[in-house]
Amino acid sequence: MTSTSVIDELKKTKILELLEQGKRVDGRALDEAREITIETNAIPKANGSARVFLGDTEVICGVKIQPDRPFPDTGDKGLFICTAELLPLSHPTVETGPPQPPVIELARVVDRGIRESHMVDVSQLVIEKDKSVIGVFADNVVVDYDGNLFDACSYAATAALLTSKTPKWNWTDDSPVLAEGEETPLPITTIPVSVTMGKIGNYIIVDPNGDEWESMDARVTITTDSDGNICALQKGGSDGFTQDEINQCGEISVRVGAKIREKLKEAQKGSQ
Amino acid sequence: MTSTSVIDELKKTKILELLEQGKRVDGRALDEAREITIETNAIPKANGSARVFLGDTEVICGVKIQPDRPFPDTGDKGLFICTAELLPLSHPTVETGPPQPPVIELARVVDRGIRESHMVDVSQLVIEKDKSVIGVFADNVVVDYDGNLFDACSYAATAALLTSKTPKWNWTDDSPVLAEGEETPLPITTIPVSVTMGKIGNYIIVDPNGDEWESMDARVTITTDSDGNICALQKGGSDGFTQDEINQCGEISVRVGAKIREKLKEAQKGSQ
Amino acid sequence: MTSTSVIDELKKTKILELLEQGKRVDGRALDEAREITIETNAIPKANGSARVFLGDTEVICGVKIQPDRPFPDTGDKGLFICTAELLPLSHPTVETGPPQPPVIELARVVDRGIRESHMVDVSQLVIEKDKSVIGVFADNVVVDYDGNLFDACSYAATAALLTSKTPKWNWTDDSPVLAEGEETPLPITTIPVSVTMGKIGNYIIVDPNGDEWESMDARVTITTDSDGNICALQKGGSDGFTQDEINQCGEISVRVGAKIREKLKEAQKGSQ
Amino acid sequence: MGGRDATMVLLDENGIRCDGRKVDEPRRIMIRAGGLKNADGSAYIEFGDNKILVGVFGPRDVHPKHMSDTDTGILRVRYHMEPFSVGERKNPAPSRREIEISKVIKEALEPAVMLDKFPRTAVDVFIEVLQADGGTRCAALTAASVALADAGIPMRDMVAAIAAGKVADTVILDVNNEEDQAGQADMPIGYMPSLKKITLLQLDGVLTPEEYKKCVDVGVKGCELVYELQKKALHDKYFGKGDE
Amino acid sequence: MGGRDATMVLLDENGIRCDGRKVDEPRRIMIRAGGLKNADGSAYIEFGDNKILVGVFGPRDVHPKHMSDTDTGILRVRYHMEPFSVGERKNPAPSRREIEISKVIKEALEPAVMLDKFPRTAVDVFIEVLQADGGTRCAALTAASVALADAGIPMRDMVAAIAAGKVADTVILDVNNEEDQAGQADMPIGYMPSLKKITLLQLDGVLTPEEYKKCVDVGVKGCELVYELQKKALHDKYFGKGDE
Amino acid sequence: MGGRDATMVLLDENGIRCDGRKVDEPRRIMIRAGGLKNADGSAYIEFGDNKILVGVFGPRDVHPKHMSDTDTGILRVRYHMEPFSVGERKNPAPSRREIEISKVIKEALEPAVMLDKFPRTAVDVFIEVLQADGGTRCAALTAASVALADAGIPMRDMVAAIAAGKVADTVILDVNNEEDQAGQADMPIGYMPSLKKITLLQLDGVLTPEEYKKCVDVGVKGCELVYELQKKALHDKYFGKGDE
Repeated sequence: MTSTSVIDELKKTKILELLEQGKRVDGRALDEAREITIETNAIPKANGSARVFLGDTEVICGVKIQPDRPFPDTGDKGLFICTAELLPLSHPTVETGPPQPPVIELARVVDRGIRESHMVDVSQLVIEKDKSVIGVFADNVVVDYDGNLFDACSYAATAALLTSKTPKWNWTDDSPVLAEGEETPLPITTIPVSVTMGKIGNYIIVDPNGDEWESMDARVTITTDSDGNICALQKGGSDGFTQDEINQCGEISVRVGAKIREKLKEAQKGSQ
Repeated sequence: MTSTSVIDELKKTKILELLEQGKRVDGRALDEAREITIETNAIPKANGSARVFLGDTEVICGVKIQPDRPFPDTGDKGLFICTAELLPLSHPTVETGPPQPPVIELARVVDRGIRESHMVDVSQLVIEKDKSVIGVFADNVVVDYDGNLFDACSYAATAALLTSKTPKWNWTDDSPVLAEGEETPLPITTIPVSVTMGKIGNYIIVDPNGDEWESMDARVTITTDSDGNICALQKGGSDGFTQDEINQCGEISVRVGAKIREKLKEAQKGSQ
Repeated sequence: MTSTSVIDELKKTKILELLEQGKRVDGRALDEAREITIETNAIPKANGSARVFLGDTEVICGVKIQPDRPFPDTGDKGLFICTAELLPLSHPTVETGPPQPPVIELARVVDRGIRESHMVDVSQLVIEKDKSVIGVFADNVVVDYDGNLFDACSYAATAALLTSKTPKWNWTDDSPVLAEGEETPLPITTIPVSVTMGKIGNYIIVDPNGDEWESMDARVTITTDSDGNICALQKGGSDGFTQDEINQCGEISVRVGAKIREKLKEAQKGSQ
Repeated sequence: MGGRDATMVLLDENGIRCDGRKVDEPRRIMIRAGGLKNADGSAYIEFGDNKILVGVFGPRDVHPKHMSDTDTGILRVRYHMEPFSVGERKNPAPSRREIEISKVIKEALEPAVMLDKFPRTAVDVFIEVLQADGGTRCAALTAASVALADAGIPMRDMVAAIAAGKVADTVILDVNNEEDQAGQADMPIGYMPSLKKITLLQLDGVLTPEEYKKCVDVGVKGCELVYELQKKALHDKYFGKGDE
Repeated sequence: MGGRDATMVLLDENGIRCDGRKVDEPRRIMIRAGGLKNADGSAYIEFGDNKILVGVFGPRDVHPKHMSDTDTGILRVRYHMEPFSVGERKNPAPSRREIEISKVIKEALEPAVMLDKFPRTAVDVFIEVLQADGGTRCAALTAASVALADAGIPMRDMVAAIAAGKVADTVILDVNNEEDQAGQADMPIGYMPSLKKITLLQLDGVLTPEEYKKCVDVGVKGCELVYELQKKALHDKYFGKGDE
Repeated sequence: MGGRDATMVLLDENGIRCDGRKVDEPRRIMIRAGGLKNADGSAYIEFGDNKILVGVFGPRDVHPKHMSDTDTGILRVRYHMEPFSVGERKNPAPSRREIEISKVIKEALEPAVMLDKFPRTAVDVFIEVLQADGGTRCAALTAASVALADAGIPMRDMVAAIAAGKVADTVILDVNNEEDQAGQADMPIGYMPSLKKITLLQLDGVLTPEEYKKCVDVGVKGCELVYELQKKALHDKYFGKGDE
């Protein structure tokens, strides 16, 4: 998805021409995300799950919650791990095999946005200190690709976590034993929202779709929390931003993020 | 071993012509396996071993029996694992490197045939419940290739298991300690026999040799146990079977399997 | 670094012509190593370290000392592991990716030379028998390549080990607990010195530089200990040695090794 | 299949199975043709609690070139389970089981696809198991046939698939997860109903020769039921549900 | 960043940090251009206790050929940590963290390198972290710019880098390891001072919108300091230290 | 070699070793030329309790092409141990030890093979250790020479191999597994008796300079014994055992 061809060049020219008139290829405002559809409990046998459509990009996230060993130096904390994978059916250019650097970056940025917001209070996920903790695994799979996987995966993971049920384990005979029927929601402290902005020419656009993604000069993904604070950021792409642009992106992320957070809250309520 | 060339085409035509006259390239009846030679104790330092010739296909199986940790959910059972590997000296087309899908299938089908017959009673292979069990590893290596590795590996593993000696371990100080000189045979409940049949045109042939293997449209491997029951089956190849053919293959596998089982019993007796 | 070209051939011819006159390309005597510069404590946060220049070959070794689990059958011994890696910035021909056979051989020969001399007395590196021991990891990285990595890595590792500080761990509550401020030198019994000799035509030369390395017919690396005994040897390259040559190489390794051992002792003193 | 210890009643005195089905009754099956936007063809199946998505690309060029065949097209199949699709989170690396099932499904589809119609090229079938509940390979093969048809790949027939099996000494149709774990035998069957050919067949577990024949027969009949649902799914997509 | 529990005093009542620095004071920075014999260009940096070596090769041919681009040169970057560079010995296999940082640094350097001047070829940047102490990516990016210049690669500008951050509710410059572990936020910034463009930017940790702007500002000013040291290092190599 | 603690008597007062041999006595050696049907050449050796099979293919084309050499043929050697060949079951993945031994054996064979007679092509030597008992690399090299000759590869000489060593302060010939584990030194030697060249030499363990020379001498003499058995094996195959 990074090759440049004559058609790509024409596409970029067209996109830029429209931007100069304040317009986008799909008619959105520059700071407008595509329509977001969130379907929770898409995988009923998982502890939590969500299917998210961000325009024509589609992601499914399943959450598995199970006992695990703590890291040696943090025996008083549970584990939280978020991954992302591009399924080969999501786009003709996706190849099978070990994940390439762009997918590794995707997974790490999505993980970090949620982790740095302290959304899941891992200190409450301890079965027996230093011996056994609860691990929360939020695995995203991309089912259809039309740009901006950062946000689509982040929303899917967040929605899946917001609606997850945590089983209870007791520490018996040196091993964790499942206490049937005692499920509670995950300990959630905030709702992180990722907003990805692309830079094309001198224009900043929110939530670039597939064509815009190929035409971007640079991008930045900013995650904000429920307090309207900024908790994670990742710049990417082969160009730079001015200091003013970075400040402007910060403002956009707070403003647009607040709207999207309401959608995530609705999805959470809808699943109860 | 899957490429098609002009010579392969001529070979297939010749094989088909002969089959129409009820004959095979090497003079066998359609339901006749090649000569089977079984040499047990080929690797004296292993716990059990066998070298098997099935016509010009040659396989060596070595069995290693050693303490291991049980799987978490089956702490009252020992382990049984059977593998298969094509050594590069077995044929000019074999490549080194990680096993390719056909070899993975081979290993899994051979393992499953023996496992599903419950030949080795793994419930008797426990040193200390939930903590330490006995692992039985039957590793096949193909030394010379002339078709039908499924059966050759299966016979080699079965013969090696039938003649294996199991050491005894006592559970002392939280670890398994070898009790010198107390060897017993493995707990064996039945003798599985794998019979592989190829379909060429509308003919079903038992134990295809190398040339026949390349010319097959489809194949089926059926394992039967000492009671004459069918305990595992794997269809392969790029064509299908009619329901009648599948029923016929079932009958052949019971009948031919019974004869081959006698050879395996002889090999077991011969080694005592 | 193994390709042959016209220029390589010319180089070899020139080197041979000079050798016939008793001379080397850089003016050294045949049994003379290049200048050795040893800078200890190059990586202050490691437990020991050294940067070694052998002519224009440069190697950095860092030693990490940390608690580890013993091997099952040697619960009364600590671990000693020495590795070597060619960094891609050391030469334009080095490729990233898993180590190739020449680098695996390099690492194993350097490790074995030190291990077989019993330089580090691993019996003194036990925290709790069978449960916890001290692991000593000496990792070499090649920073600039100009031939003879065997000796350069060996000197770097030896100098780093000679100047390493070992923390103390107490066995408390079934785990090793660091005793702050109680550092001692590693238990060292001897100083191994590796001497690599190349054979070009019928000439034996000590410490081949990059051009000589490409022109060699064969090589031998011999490690001697502080008693002047020979404790490890590795022959390499696509030609052989006569018995006389092998005897002669043994003598050279003792004689040249003794001189180099003094340099290592100086480096050790200098760091105290 | 490991331990077949029957800790639950797999078949009660009225011939009713642990999930309320009769012995010859399949689970609820829902097939949708299409759905993915980037794939050339796709299908989604719910087969009991199995949820499986299949995308097809091709015919398209093969890289590297020497993997292609000048005489025929090639079919490539990847069967893959999501980490969250099974009880305990699955390691994302492809398991040996997944590699074997990919090969078995590929060889089950090949007789149905007119590979000679697209020489030098490849058709890729990507199977994603979103939720697994016993019988994933049959559900996957069923959906893959629909996805191939949806992609317009020329086909001789579709392969329909379902498992026969044995619990409580009785031959049953469509083995679910509990029956696979605690039952006596599982026999997945893939069948082309028009061409009357079995293209996938496996068996784990002990059957008498009579039971063996009965299982094959029950399985083939089950495939004919599944086949109707495959055709309906394609009909619904291309001619609309209103035609019903 | 995990646990941000402040077990040490990160900022005392006099505004002095745990290592004695003021809030806007960078650590000791020493940059040397050149040094490696086989590389086409190289640099060595000590940035606090970070010790990092960078070697550059190219422009040179690309293998395999199809990875090259007929319109432009390509930049390849590998960020790699030695096993002995961190507290507990690092496994030699490349971690996902190293792969991500390689990509981030590559994209931070691309705007500075005139890739269109060497079509069909590649420039390789090999970064070796010998000793790590917080802020390795900024130190690495700073040294990589110098090494590229030392190799004579045509450039629009150099990228200077340093982290801003937050400890004890105060915005600081140049986050060290303890501040990264126990502090509230870490924001690495890479900046081209002549072109006034931010080419690397990341953030871990919580900032109010005001703190966010302040961090960016403090970081950009810090990069301008680092830039002077980069230019001095090249000057020292090519015109000698005597010119000072 | 790890712990060399002598828990057994390696050499008794009569100069007899733990397995009943005299100090200069090799183990029982049986070599068979040929045996494999698909390989171009092969050999099987029993060297004490070592059982090793070698198959040779070639000269044959090299894939990918750029790995071949227009001036000379190339020799490729793989030394591989079966999972069941050693005390504790060996992991099937190639170990670093196996990779090193493959390289050492390759370089020991190269001086014997007239590689320049088959430019652009490769000869593959596949060594399979079925049962290991100390000294596998010498037994493997010995058998590989016979297999190369059996394949009709043009050779200058054969390489014969055996280990010298030291137990109880005495130089011995042909180190077995116990002597390797508990003894003082192990020196595998590969030697071309006609060309009088040592092509494999390694040493683990401590020797005085005098012992070093003696080991080399004992080893070379041992190789001459092995050489006779190699020639006999080829003679037996090509001219029959009746000629003896």
